[in-house]
Amino acid sequence: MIHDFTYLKPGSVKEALAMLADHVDECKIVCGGQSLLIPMRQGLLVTDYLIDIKGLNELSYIKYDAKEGLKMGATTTHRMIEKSDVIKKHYPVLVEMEDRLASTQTRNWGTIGGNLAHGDAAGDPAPVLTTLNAQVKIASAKGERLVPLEDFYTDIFETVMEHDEMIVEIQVPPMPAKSGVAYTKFNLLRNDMGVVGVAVSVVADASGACKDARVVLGNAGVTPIRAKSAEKVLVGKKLSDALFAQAGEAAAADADPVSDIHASEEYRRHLVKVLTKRMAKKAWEQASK
Amino acid sequence: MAFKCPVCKKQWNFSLQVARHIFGTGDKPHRAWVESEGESYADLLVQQATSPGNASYETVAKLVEKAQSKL
Amino acid sequence: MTTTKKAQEATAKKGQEMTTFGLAKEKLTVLNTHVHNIDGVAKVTGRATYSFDTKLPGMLYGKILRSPHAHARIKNIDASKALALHGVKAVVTGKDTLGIKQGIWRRYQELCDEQILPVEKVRYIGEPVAAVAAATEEIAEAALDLIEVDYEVLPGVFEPMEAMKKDAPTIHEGVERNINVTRHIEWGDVESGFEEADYIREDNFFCGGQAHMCMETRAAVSSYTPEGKLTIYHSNQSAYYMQALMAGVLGIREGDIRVIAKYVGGGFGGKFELDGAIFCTAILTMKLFRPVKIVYTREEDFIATKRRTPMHYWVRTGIKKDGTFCAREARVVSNGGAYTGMGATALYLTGFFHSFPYVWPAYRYDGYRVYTNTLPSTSMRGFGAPQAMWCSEQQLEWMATDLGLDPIEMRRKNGHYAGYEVPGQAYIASCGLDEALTKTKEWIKAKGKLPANRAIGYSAAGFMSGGIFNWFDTPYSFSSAVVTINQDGTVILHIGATEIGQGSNTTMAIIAAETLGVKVEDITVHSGDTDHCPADLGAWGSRQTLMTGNATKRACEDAKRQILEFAYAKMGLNIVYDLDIKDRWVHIVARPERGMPWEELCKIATRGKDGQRIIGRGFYTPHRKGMISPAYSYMMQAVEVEIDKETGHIDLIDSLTAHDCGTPINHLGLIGQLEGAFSMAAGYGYLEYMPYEDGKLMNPNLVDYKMIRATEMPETPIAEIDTYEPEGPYGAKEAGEGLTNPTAAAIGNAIFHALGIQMKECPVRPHMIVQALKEKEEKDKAAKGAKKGK
Amino acid sequence: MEKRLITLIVNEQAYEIYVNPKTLLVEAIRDHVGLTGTKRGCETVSCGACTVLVNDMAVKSCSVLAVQCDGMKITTSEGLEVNGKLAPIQKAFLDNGSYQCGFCTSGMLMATSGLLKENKKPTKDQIKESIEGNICRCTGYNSIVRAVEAVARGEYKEGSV
Repeated sequence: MIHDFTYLKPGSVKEALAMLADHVDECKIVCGGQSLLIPMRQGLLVTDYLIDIKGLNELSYIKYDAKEGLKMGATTTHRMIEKSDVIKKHYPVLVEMEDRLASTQTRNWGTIGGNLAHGDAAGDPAPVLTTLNAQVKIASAKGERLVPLEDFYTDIFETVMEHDEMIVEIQVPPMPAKSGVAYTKFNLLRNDMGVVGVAVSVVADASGACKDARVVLGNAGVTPIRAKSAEKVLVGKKLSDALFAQAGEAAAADADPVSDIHASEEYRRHLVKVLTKRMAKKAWEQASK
Repeated sequence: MAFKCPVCKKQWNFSLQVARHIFGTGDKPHRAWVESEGESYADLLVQQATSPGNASYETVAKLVEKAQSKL
Repeated sequence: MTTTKKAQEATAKKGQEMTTFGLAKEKLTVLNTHVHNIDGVAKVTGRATYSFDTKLPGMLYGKILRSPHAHARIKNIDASKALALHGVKAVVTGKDTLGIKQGIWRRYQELCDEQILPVEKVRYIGEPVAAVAAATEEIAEAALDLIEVDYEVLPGVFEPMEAMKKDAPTIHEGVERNINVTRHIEWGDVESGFEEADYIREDNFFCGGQAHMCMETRAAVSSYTPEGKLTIYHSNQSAYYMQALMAGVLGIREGDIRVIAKYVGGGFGGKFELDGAIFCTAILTMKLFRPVKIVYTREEDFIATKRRTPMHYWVRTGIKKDGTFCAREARVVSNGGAYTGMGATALYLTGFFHSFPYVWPAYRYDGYRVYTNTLPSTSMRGFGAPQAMWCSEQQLEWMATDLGLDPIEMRRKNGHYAGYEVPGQAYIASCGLDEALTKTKEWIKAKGKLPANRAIGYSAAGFMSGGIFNWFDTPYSFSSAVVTINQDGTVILHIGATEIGQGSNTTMAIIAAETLGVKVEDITVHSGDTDHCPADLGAWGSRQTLMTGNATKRACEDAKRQILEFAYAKMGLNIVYDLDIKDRWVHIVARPERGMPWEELCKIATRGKDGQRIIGRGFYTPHRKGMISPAYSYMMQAVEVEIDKETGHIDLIDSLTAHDCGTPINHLGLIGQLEGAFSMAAGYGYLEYMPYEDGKLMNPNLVDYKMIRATEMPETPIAEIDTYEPEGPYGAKEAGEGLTNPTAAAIGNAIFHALGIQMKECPVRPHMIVQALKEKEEKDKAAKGAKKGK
Repeated sequence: MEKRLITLIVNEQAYEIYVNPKTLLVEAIRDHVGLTGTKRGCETVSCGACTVLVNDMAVKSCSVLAVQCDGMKITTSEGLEVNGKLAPIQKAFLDNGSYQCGFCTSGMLMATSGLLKENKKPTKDQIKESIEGNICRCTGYNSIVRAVEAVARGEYKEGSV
């Protein structure tokens, strides 16, 4: 049973931020609510005020320009991203990721802002966006700030956001030349939560060596993890299957997964190893095209 | 020769078959007879369930053979 | 080409000609034609109302307080705080009941061991302890937190091997070593059988539990009125069982209870025993004289209903070099959970079907069902046979491979055939196994060479068409039907069968229309209402097509005979002429053009009977049909599987279902049942598992309990194999449940052929494949090393 | 708790209802509007039995607050048929036996209707993906996929019976 709450429906971002400021500690924000309503129904999450920003169309947009890159409003639905031509053109990995994110119904109603703010370690967008060097724009009545997604998560379901702040925009820089990104997750059902997920981005230099690499693991720790030692394996080298495999080993060591009924810690590490190897290869093939 | 069940007097060609019948029936009179012969019915059953081979059945078969003369 | 199209053409091709009992050819006009489910429109327009949707005036909402302990004595229950809560109308506990230990085994009282609201102690986590009725569901739920239960927590035991140990806690007083029931089957001389064998192999297997996961969770609305009548809307598989069992536990007459199960959201073997919803709503309404509704949450449905029986299998098999079967010995220890349920039958049937579908000169089975402090295990689609096939069909595949034999031909060589008698157990009157093997072989051949990490696995199986035992001890016939002919030619059919989605109402309408010679749209079927329908044991063990089908056919033949008497009189025929009715046309068989319309005859007959409507009655109870069932279906399941060697991920690529269901009656229903069985059975093979920790189910929700979804489902072409089953209506027998049996084993065999690893635990989960491959590599390395050493 | 007056336009009829803000859309449809074709099979947004169209988009009505849908257009399985004329998808479900117990059927109908609204000629994979959020324990899904394929092939005319 959901506990009673007072429902607030702001007409604008400004109004929403004011409401947030008024009720700082005793309020929650709902947008698509695809994640939020489940713990509320289980009685695990109780709040006095619920601020519904689903209706804030001013935050529902996808913009792209070659210099600035991609800007997505917080209330942009997963489905909009999945179906966006401009994203398909410049960040196909985001479309692939969305295509395997939960069900059509959930993507129709759920939003990118809500997903990132919820902070489930098994979420799909965070690892991918982190490899893309994405930043989130956070706003409160006091003002706005930009936080790299990489620094956004502090603990399980915990972010750097103060209780009077909310995500208003996600910013993704343009893809560098000769770069590639790949993401996949391991699960038993095609669109199920990942037992683990791995996103890899690489950039090749003129000489055909790997100039930059980012390896981010989903559900292999309490937050998305950057597998820095795996990145070290890749950066500065002409990549080969041997190195991809080595990167996999390194990522498995970087991972800090739990054991649960779906997979033991050992098996999760094994999966991280295999998926990192595969995604590094896939990303590199794109980059060296 | 034929072997009779000491309890219900049903008849088989092998004492082992009588033993299997006793476990197969497993009702109070049959249990009681096994106990009266100084064996624990439950112990024999569990042994039979958890270890390969026919040890328990053979134990009871021997009891059946012993009992034949008295029938 | 889609399955439907294929079958439609097949239907047309067949030309509806068949022989009954070797007598004159009978023309069939309705059977196995493309008929919609008669309740289809109600279902696709959202009009069908389930117990879940039922609302009665002044209805209260109930909730059940459940035990947090796996094993505990109930010392005291204080509900005063809950009763003080505004809106709470009543709280009941075991003390408010007659405390009758009930069960479906009414002929064997010692197996009736379950109090739905226990008085003394709880035996599994989730067992009902008290029930609340309140103005709203929310208040009822709030009240649960206010009920204070004083437990004396007892040590629990969760694994059968542990539960049989000397020092294990006693779960049911007086049950030594927690052994609930044992079952034994034996024929032939097993010892000398093994002596003749060239190759003997022993394996240990484990098969896990599985949740029925009916889309409609357990739901009941009970209403007791001052007239002393209790009406219950309940989601179940057998309205009559519920009526009879409730009469027993409430101490009132069956006839004073009306159970209605019009639309039921699935059953799969889990809904023909009493559950907390029906029992608690009844107790509450009899106290309050107001309707009470209880709907289980999905979590309650997982932790507090019942499940497929987990089994430890030990199998020893002996065969000759040429593949001839010599002897088999199998031993099963099953985790019975806290109560018997239908588990005793599952224990017998798993042993019986473990011999299927083969001729074993010598066979021995010993089954032991052990109580534990876990969710009770019971019947589930396949009734113990899926576990049996998982072990049998894999071991046989391994043995054939070891001996370098063609596994399909080995199966054929030893397969059942029409006329075979399973010694002392069953008589096989019809058997399509041989053709199923051929169809499978052709399909595999057509597939040609497969990509790496892909392989086809297959498994044979057989199943029953309804059980013969009357352990329920009912004085009624197993199935009954009453057919009423109206003066305008419309027909009303009353059957006690329960329509749970399998399409039995439609099947019976088809049988009635065929027999009377009218159209399906002329028939109105009433079922699943104990006030208006004759008793029938219900929808389980694949019994309705054969048993209710026979009752329906006989009822219609009875009515037809009565009505044709008037046709003879009216048409002034020489009595040597045979009359028949087809497509609403009453005619001379030899001169079809000579006749009269059905509607006209119905009017005449009704007048001729002094205004009485023509009523036909039919009954069926199997007699002298062996120990198990009157008829057996046969099937082969082939599955093409792709495995990711690195991750262990399993993908179902394609499949072939070859199924012998006798004469198909309800064509759409048949395809639906076979495809549905595949999805449930494949899920059992690689997805659906129920992990317990100290008696607590760890995945009691649909996020963590995985089952096949549309994207995991492969193509499921069906090769229909039509045989003629003399005991079945128009030669029909089981279809739909049996196919749950072979599929998991087929997946296991596919994994074996793809990777050369032998999976002995079901379901196969990815990490097991990774582990098995690792072990295999190490073994192979060691072997190589040894060679080098030489 | 202060109730709110909201308007749901369900199957082209406006319903003004007072709801507690925590009321889920599925509860509003079943208990307040009184249409019980829309079912519930879980508490975890997993089974899809509660799928309806919100502004022509398939949504799980157990994962949405009724107040969030104030003034929106809701379509349930009861709204597919017009004056006794079944919608193509309903007819296709009948012909293909795409239902058995029928409990998931409303959700399946609405999920596939949502697909067909945005894509008249979906591929088999797109059809499967459109219902992967819906569980059916009876049919094994393939008959449902066949039904949608038949509609996509144009085998059914709008408003055919």
